[in-house]
Amino acid sequence: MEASKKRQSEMVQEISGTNPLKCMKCGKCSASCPAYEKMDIKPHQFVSYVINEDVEALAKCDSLWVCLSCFACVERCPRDVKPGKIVDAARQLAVRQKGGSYLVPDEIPALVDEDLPQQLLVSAFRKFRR
Amino acid sequence: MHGIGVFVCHCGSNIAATVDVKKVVEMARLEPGVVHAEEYQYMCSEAGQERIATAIREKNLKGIVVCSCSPRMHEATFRKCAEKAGLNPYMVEIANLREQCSWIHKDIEEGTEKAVILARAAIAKVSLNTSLLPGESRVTKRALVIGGGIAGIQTALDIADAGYEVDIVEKTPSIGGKMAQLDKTFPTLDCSACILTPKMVDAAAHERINLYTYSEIEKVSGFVGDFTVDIRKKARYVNMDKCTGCGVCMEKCPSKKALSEFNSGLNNRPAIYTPFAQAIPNVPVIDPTQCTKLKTGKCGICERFCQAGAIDYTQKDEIVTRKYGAIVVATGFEIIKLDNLEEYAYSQSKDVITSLELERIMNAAGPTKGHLERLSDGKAPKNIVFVQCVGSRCDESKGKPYCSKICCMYTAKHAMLIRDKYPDVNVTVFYIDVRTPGKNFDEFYRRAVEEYGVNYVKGQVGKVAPQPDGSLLVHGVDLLDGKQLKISADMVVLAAAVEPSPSVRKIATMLTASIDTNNFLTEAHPKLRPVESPTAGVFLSGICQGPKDIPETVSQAGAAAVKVVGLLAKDKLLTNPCTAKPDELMCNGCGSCANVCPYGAISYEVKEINDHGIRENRRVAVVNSALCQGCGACTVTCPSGTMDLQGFSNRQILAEVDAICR
Amino acid sequence: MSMNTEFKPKIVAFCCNWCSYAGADLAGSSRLAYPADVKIIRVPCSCRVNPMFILRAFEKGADGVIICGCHPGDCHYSTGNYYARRRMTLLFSMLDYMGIERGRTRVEWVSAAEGVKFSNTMNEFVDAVRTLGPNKRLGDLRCKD
Amino acid sequence: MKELLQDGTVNRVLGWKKGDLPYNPEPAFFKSAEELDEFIYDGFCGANLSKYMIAASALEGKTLVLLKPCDSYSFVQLMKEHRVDREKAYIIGVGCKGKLDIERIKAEGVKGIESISGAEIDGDCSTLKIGTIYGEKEVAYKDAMLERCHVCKGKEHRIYDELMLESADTLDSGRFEAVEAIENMTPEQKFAFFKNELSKCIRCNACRNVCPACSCRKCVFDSTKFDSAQKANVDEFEEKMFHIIRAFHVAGRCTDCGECSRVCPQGIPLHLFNRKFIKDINEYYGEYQAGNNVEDETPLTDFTFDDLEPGERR
Repeated sequence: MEASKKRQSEMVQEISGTNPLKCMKCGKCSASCPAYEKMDIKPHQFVSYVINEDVEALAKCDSLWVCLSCFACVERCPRDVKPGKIVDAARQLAVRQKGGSYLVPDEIPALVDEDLPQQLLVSAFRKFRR
Repeated sequence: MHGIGVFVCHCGSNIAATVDVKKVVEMARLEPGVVHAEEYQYMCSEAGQERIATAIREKNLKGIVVCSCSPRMHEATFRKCAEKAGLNPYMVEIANLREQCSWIHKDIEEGTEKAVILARAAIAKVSLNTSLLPGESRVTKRALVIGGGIAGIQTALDIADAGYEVDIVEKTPSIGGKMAQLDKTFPTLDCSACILTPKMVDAAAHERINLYTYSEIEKVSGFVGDFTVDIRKKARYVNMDKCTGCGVCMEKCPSKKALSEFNSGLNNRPAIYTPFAQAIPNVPVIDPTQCTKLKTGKCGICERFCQAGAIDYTQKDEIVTRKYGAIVVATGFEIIKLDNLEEYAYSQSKDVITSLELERIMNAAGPTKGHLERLSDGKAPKNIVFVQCVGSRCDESKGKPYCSKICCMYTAKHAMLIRDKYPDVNVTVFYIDVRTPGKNFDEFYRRAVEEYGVNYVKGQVGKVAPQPDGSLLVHGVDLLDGKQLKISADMVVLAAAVEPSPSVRKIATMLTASIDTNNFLTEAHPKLRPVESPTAGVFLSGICQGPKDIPETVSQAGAAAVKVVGLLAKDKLLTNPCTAKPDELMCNGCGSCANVCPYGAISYEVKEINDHGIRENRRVAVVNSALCQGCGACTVTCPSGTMDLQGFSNRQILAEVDAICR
Repeated sequence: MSMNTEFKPKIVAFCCNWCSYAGADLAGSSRLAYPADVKIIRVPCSCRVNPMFILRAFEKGADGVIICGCHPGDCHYSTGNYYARRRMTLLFSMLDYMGIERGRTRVEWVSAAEGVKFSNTMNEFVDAVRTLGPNKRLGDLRCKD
Repeated sequence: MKELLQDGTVNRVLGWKKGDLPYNPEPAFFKSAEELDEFIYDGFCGANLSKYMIAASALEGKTLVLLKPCDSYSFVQLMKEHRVDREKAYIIGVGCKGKLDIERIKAEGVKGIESISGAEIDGDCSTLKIGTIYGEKEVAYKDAMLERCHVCKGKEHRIYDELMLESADTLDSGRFEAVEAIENMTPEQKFAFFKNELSKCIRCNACRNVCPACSCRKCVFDSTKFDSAQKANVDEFEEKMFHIIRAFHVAGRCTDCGECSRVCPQGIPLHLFNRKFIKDINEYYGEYQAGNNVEDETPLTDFTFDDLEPGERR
């Protein structure tokens, strides 16, 4: 059990390519986050979950799906910790566990709205891809 | 060589734990030339040294090897010990059994085997050692201080008061530095100018201090005790002897578009200017990039109005060459550029300013005459947000990895002063940590919170967004309350990181003083020699060595001065005898050794050489051993091996190689 | 047990007194281990290292030679390591040209503060030399089969 | 030449003297007009006379020296190293139509040579007519040329007081082709190649003695300073390392005159060492020709802040 928790935490670090220990808890990520109000776990708290090897809680939280993947936090983080990448990695872990109940790529073009901003699409792909 | 003694130190258990010292002694005895070998608990102790001295005397040892810690640690100790016992100090070699053996190896067999080899190499080397006598070099009793800020001024004053001549070289037209730009100082809130200007006057009036303002270091050669420095005195276009400092020229100058460096570029100054009213020397300079006369040949107004006839458009840069015994670097700091931190909108809004700019705004001699107002529209701000750690404690892609150390305190000072003078202004400080180690520092910060009602919020600002109505929307977070904040401010003050003055890199290269990745000068030892550079005769004062506030800078300035005085008080210095030595018989006189010598220590003479009975005049290399520092560059460039390095001769090094590879 | 794990290479490291030797001391005081195969010779500057020393080491049975000096720009003698860099660039290129394995020679700039780098460098270098096995080629250069 | 010698402008002439065979003229000092009768300058006068000027610089009066275009580089390099005295030399730059290699002629299967014509400097130098005990044979001049002439640096003298005789262009192959070919070998092939070549070395020191850059009063290999003296016969160190160290010592100073390879009795292509250094220097630090002039900084006593690191490639 302990080992699998540790493994999950390592997976997040591996996928995200970040080192949560670099965080100095300045909160700039939370200050920058446009989705802050809707989040249950705030951006500056992500690193603690990884350090404390509680990725499970992170993978279950709403923030995972509230995050817009705008990467403002990644861009501005003074220590290059990239909370957005951490949440992205947690999301991938969650997605991997859930199994394949997602869109087939061929179905997508029909569903795309012309007026939709590109960035949203990319974010959506990042969030919902398998 | 016969008569070698080997002394193996246990260093308590530091060496003895992973090296079988008895075995090392046993093996050393088998080496050729070794007549004595022993081990002892602590060779560097008095009892240990006594053992060595006794053995040297009783067994008439010709050379000794001490197997102990690094030679960087105790080579000098054992050399002294040998000298006292009547052995030339350069007949001592150290085998580094601690740092380079016992401390890195866990296996005793492996450690012992390596220790035996290291001892063997040292024995092989010492058997080829020759007695060397250090030379003497004179000490020029004059010091150079580079930089005329508070660090440089204080160092110069202390050296001069101790009785030695000092020159200060300052690149701007006046001494005073950054401290002259400050309004008040923490934690006492006394006026910066009030405490600095008397020191500036003292320095200028001191009979043993000579100021070279508007001057830069051009070239440095020589070594401790005997540096030769070229100083470029930039053309002032004003004759310093004639100028009375009346200031009419500055009033009359029609070209007033240049940004005032002293006021952080917040207002303008004329082309002919002194940086500030209390400048020392009170002699203006003409900025050649701004002066119409110098650019187009037309104008000449200042010359016409100058009663003293001091204006001289034909002045040229002048190089003065001076000799010094010691050099102090006090080049200070600059505020970093904020290009990588665009989220704070520094370049987008005039009302986002740095703390140094606020310093000028609050100063009575500043661009707003001391009135707190917005630079965009001149209105009095109602909400001010301070942002801490701007570019400090950052990943290297964004800013500086270090803490700038002074920002927490000056921000508390600013917040307090504003609340004191304008009680209706709301002041919010976004901080990550408030760092206040220092006498009366935390008390000062607490007063800002408790007495002056400054609103401290833990959390970094994410973004500053200029609004169409001219206000600034600050996106922040209160991490303790778990709330995201959006504060409408009308002024944002950024505590931008400090960095060493960019000029220091060039100066460090000229001085061969080492510099770290952040361009701070490296000290000789971080704890025990904090004001000395590893380069002998070069000392450090102020922020050039690392971030520090005024009291720390002044103490370091005093410490550097004492070190300088200690050096200048000596009449002669002993020089390193490990210098290059040419063999005249072999020398081709080809010139390649002089080409690679960084000290100009090699010259060529035509000498009559007696080469096995054949007398002829030959051009041969001659080494000035006072200039030679013993790097050995010449020894390798010389194809015939004419040049050899005493103490590290070809044969000695080859003997070590052979012993290691045996 | 393969040959490589038993093979204990002889490695000679020339370290300049001001930076790399101090870096090695720091590795020691920080207890950063590296193989005992490495034996350090102290020289005042990397520019003191004569190609003769390197070839002599190989001749006497060294399996690898590494030269460590101050980082370019930080030389205690201001320019020594720049000369060393040119000399070693050419010498190592020549050895490579003669078919002597490139992995047996190395130059690394290690400052007095880089104990970790010193230790890592030595670990890497010893590994590389171990993989190459005992040095035979220089010895064999003039022996006809 | 005779006039200059007779009117006292020069005290002696440094040139080539007829040998005992048609193809082996040798360097010689001529002190009188009579002695000059034995003077010769033809296609076999490959010897670079500039090194003899070191000794001549110590003699009384001026020496008239004949330098081929490629020899003049060596002379300039020696001037740069303060080894020869320009004031003591009267330099006649002689033209060159390529110099011949008797080994190449022999390699063509020519044996029992009695006479050779067609090597005269004033001829057209296209065909050699060789009289042998087996009858007359013909060899194309070009095929008999030394390797160095095929990669000629050009027929312009770097220094002279007077020019004589015509030159002919002989450059017809790439200077670094052979070096590149070796560079492209596998480490095993490289090793095998050099092992084969160096195994022939008998340490006769001919290469060292002829080399204008190897002009040390005392060679390190004869000196006590490196523990390498008097061991030539017992310690194989010198023998193995000699050529590497020799090439290193002349790196940046070697003008690529090719004398080392010309004189090697074992036919070891020693220029391949020097030329490798020259190629590397050109590639890493910019084109450099030793002996071009006296002003240029020698590559190994120079540097730039952003030089390549060892092993790095541009």
